Amino acid sequence: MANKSGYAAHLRTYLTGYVLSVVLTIAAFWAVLAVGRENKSVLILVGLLGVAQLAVQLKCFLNVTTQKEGRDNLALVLFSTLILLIIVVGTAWIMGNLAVRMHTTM
Amino acid sequence: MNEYGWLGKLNWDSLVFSKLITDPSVSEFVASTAGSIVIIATVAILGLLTWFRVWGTLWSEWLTSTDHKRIGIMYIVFALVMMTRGLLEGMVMRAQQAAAPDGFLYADHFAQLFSTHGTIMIFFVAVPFVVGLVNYAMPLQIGARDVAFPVLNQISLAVTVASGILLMVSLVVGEFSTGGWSAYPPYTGGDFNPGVGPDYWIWAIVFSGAGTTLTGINFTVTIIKCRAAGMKFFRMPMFCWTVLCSSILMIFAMPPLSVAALMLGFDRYLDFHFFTNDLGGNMMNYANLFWLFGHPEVYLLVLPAYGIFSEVFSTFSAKRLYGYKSLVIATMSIGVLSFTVWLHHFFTMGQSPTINIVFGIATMLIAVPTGVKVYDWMATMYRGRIRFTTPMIYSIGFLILFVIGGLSGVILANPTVDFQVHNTLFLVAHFHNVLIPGVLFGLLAGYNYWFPKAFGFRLNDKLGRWSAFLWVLGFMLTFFPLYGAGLLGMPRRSFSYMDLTFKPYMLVAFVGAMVVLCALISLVVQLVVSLRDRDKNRVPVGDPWDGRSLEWSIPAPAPSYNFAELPRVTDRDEFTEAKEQGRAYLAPKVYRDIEVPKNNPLGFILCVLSGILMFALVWYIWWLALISAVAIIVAVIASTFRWDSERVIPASQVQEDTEKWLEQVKKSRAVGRDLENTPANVGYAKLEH
Amino acid sequence: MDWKVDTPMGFSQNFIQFFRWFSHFFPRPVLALPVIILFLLNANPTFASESFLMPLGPVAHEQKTHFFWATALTMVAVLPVFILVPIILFKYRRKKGTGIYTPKWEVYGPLEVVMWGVPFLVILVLSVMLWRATISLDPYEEIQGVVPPVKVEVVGLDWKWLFIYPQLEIATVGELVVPVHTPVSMTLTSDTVMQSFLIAALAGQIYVMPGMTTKLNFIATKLGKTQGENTQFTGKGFTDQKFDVLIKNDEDFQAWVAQVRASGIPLNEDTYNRLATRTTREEAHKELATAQMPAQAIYFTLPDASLFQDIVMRYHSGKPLSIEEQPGTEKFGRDKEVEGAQP
Amino acid sequence: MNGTPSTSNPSVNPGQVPGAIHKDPDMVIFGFWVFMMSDLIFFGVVFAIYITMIGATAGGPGPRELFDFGSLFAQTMLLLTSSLTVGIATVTMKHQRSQASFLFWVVVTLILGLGFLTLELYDFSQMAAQGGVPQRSGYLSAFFGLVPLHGLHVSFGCLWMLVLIVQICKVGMLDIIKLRFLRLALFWHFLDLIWIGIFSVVYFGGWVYG
Repeated sequence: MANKSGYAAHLRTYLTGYVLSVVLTIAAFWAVLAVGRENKSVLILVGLLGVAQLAVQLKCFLNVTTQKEGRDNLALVLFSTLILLIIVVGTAWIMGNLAVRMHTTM
Repeated sequence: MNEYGWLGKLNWDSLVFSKLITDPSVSEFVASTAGSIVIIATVAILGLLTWFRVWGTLWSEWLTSTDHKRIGIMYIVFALVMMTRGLLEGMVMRAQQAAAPDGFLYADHFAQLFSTHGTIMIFFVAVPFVVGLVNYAMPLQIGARDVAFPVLNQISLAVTVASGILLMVSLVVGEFSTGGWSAYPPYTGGDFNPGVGPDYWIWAIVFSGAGTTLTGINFTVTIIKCRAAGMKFFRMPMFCWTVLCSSILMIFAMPPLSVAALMLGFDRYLDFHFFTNDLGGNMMNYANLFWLFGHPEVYLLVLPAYGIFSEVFSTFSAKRLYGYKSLVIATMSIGVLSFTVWLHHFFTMGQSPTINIVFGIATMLIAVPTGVKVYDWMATMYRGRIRFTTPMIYSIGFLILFVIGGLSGVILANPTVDFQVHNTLFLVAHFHNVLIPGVLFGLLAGYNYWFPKAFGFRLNDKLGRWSAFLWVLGFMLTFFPLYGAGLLGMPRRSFSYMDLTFKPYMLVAFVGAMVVLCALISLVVQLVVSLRDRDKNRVPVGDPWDGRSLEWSIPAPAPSYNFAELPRVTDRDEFTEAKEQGRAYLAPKVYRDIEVPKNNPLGFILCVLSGILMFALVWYIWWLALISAVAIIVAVIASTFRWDSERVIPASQVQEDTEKWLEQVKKSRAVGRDLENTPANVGYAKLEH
Repeated sequence: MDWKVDTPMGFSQNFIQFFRWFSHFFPRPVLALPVIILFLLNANPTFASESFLMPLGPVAHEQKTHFFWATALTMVAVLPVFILVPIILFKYRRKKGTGIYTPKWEVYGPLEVVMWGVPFLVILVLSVMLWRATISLDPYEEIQGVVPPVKVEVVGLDWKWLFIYPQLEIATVGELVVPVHTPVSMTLTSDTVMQSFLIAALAGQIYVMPGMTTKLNFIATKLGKTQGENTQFTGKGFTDQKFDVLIKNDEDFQAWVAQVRASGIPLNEDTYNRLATRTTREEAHKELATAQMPAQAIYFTLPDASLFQDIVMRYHSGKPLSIEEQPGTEKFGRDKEVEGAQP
Repeated sequence: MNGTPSTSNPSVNPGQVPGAIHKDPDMVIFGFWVFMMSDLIFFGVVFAIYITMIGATAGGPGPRELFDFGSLFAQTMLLLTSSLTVGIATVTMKHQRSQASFLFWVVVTLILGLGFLTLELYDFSQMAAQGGVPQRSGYLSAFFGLVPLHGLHVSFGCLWMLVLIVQICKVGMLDIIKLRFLRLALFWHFLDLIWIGIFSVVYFGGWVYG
């Protein structure tokens, strides 16, 4: 435990996070530029890489953990994500549907 | 944007009075009267303050105070002032519709009335009243010394009040928006409404919205992190649960509103195309954003009122709250569900039936936990000993009337029916039915309930009950006819109508509005009479109602540090348990120094500066806007250079206060509930069971 | 409410006592108020026919039925409150109440089940109803009739509605005439701000927005006359934005079409621009109508069948529209007048 | 309040002080988290608007014409690296290394942040030169409603950092300043999280679908 809370260990956490983030970022850029805009499913890959990077940064930079002392933060982040998803997915669904239903005669 | 001079759009014609001179009509006369009232009242208040030489006290005790109790009281005073204006506007609108088709107002004037009425009642009456009561009562109920961030609390009040003042200014200079409280573009966009009206709306909403968000953060952190020792979540009074849920709604529901208002502002000021007709703008996005906020907002307001009702039913039935866990679950599920129903405000926009079905069913689902709450309150009274005090009359009125509002809500949740009654007076009747009995009655009940704690004396109960009856009656007379008129197809926001079928409904509604006016007057009379008789009705011991939660365990009015010794909680009805086990009114074992936050002028400074900023933005006075914006940043940065923000209340002072109070307790006679509203009640409750 | 209901609490013998106690809360004049209100509401017994409570077609009829069913079903959860609250208040009032007192009683399992269960069941049943009705009444769904539908293109203007019959090459303002037992298929848009189109006796409302089209389908099954309107506030002419809806049999409908063709003025660009300025129907009538047209309506012939498309596409040109080019703004009509284009 | 670092969690600094509730570090940090989540929703709503407006280019220039992925990559790296340096500064502070080394890492972060802003502004000016101004279309309005909003947050963070540097030079590492820095670090990391959303959704999403 002492090993995990030293200066070096903390630095290592940040460096690990950084290296992983850089790799994930480059992967995302590479994927888009290599595949191009013709194949829209590349966005799924970009999305997965983005989510992975979010997770890495939350863990390594923002120190969101499942440990007891960070439970409040974790609960907060999860709840916020839920609301965020409701809002963003709901909006995209509704407005997408409306766009289709309003321009069909054109 | 350089087409205006150094005073922007502002000139002599902006004054409401110059319109009366150029066009001496009844409508302009009414507008000028309103403007005059604002000016005269301002001058009168400033004059009185100077006359009684209370500026110093006002500054040091109130305007710079960081005490949550004082901030709460200031919020409530602000809300009551705004409520007076909002109600009077309601009366004028009722008079106009009762007089139709020969009304006395111009269409645009009527439109300003319904826009300000809605904006004020939601953002500057309901919200600050709720926030004020929460500010006062919640930290006391959880056994805390203050809210988590006292200066932030002050800032929230500051920007809310500044926005309210901006709305008052709009009565005198320029005109307000005519687009309703929801301000749908493109009608409120720059192309169709080039005046200053929508700008007034935008800035008032953005700033007060920011204040509300910060309040939500403050309350949430207070409840999660500042509870007294032993107060587990499931030992919190019901009111605190509802406040927690409501604060979470403030945090997550206000941003969509701010975004919507700001985007509308970008369209108007910088020629963006979020909601314009041309170049790919999409006004449907606005409706979507506005109601993403709008629906949670309703629960943001009504949940704390539910909390107050829970306290009131339990206290005045002298019984534990029935179904505590059910109520908690119901509250929390309402909180989450309220984020999943926003589309029901625009069922008729043309989306596919699947979407309407999903949101319709989600909407109806909210009726389940709400229904559970109603039954729980009934079960709380069941096998109790019910006292018909003022808060209780409000609560019973609420119980019956709110069920009707819920009924019309379930009806409106059906897209099929909504296609017919959307945008009609049926809808108006429904949301007033929810907001008046649901929110306002709760707030007035809370006002009567906690008043003795805040000021040390009881309000006159007889006048209070009269007031409550008048509210109930006035509400029913005003809004039940609107259900009928709505079903017959009368659109909302009609300043006139040719179909005389509606006339009798409007006449009854007008009578109702007059009763509501009487109710408002009776509130003032109650306050004045109670002030006059205050010496007879003092409750220094602090427990006038045989209360059940911690706020009743301290003197009235509460000391600035709230608790001489922070309590240790062992039960849900902590104070009742303490009284029964003889743990109440004990001296602390040891007195300690208490640190409280120092007074801080930041709130007041930000109030003034943000007021100026908003006014400058509304009138395109760019230099002034820039200066005040920079000044705001400088003021905030400067305040971070205050290293020493605490003030210590010495243990000796705490000891002296407490011993004096305990002495008083010993001298006082405990009274039974039959003498609750007599001078014999000094706030020392006799154990009756 | 009828207080003579015999409750399990042995309540009937206390009826008078209860009523006295209950009315004690209200001063005498208040008790007289219901009578006054009933009197007032009956003063004008002719109900307007523009409500879905007096439907002229199956869509509004189904909406009405649904309204009553939803109300009735919700009553299952609501009525207990109305009945039990006064009884509880009476029985457990502090001063003279006769009920027992259990200050610590706070939860009872079976009661919890009922409290959650009953509302849930009600909502469950209502949800099924809602589901079916919403799908069957989708305003976009064309109604299958014996004859093909009449197509009507609706344009919301400040402050009147323009009805274009593309198949018949006519257009009207202020009067919508539809043949009975024939489905009507509407496509709607707005050439100003957002509005909401409602013919209560025939179908529910639908929003109309510039640059976008919505749809509304209905069928009239009774001959008669009703009114339609805009329910979304749009400024000072808002309350005048109504129109008559006439439901005629085939013969009369054909006669009406002939009349419109005979007396209508051509709806060309110039006429349309004059119509689209901020005027009420009455003002527009004064400006455009001829003596052959009825007092409430303006009739047009339709030289260009793509008018509706043009109106929708106005907002999709990819070029910014100045205020002068957008109907419904203050400047749209005025500048034209200033230029002196009209004699 | 004692400034001893938490043992297991490098950015949260719990420690109770009776009496002075509003100085409880755990509470202050949690409060800031709540604020960030509110801000997250703010961003989320603007993201949602952007998504609905990807098609609304109204004949004006779109992502295909306007986006410069080279510059985007540079911005991303600058911001990501600044997230690392602000983290190193946090660790330096936690373990009570010298004030100079702490300040060094803060200044590096500030420079990286300013570099990011410079590149971003350059990008916007390039877009404007090709007619990509927010007044051109609903799509561009949405773009300029979102990306500069993030930029504004970064500017605010830079200002905050500047004020903190001044304060540290003036009064040294008071506990209250440490607490402020912890919040700034959280804020800075949070902005990097938002940036992940921006390059994935706004740039890549816009480019593929626009």
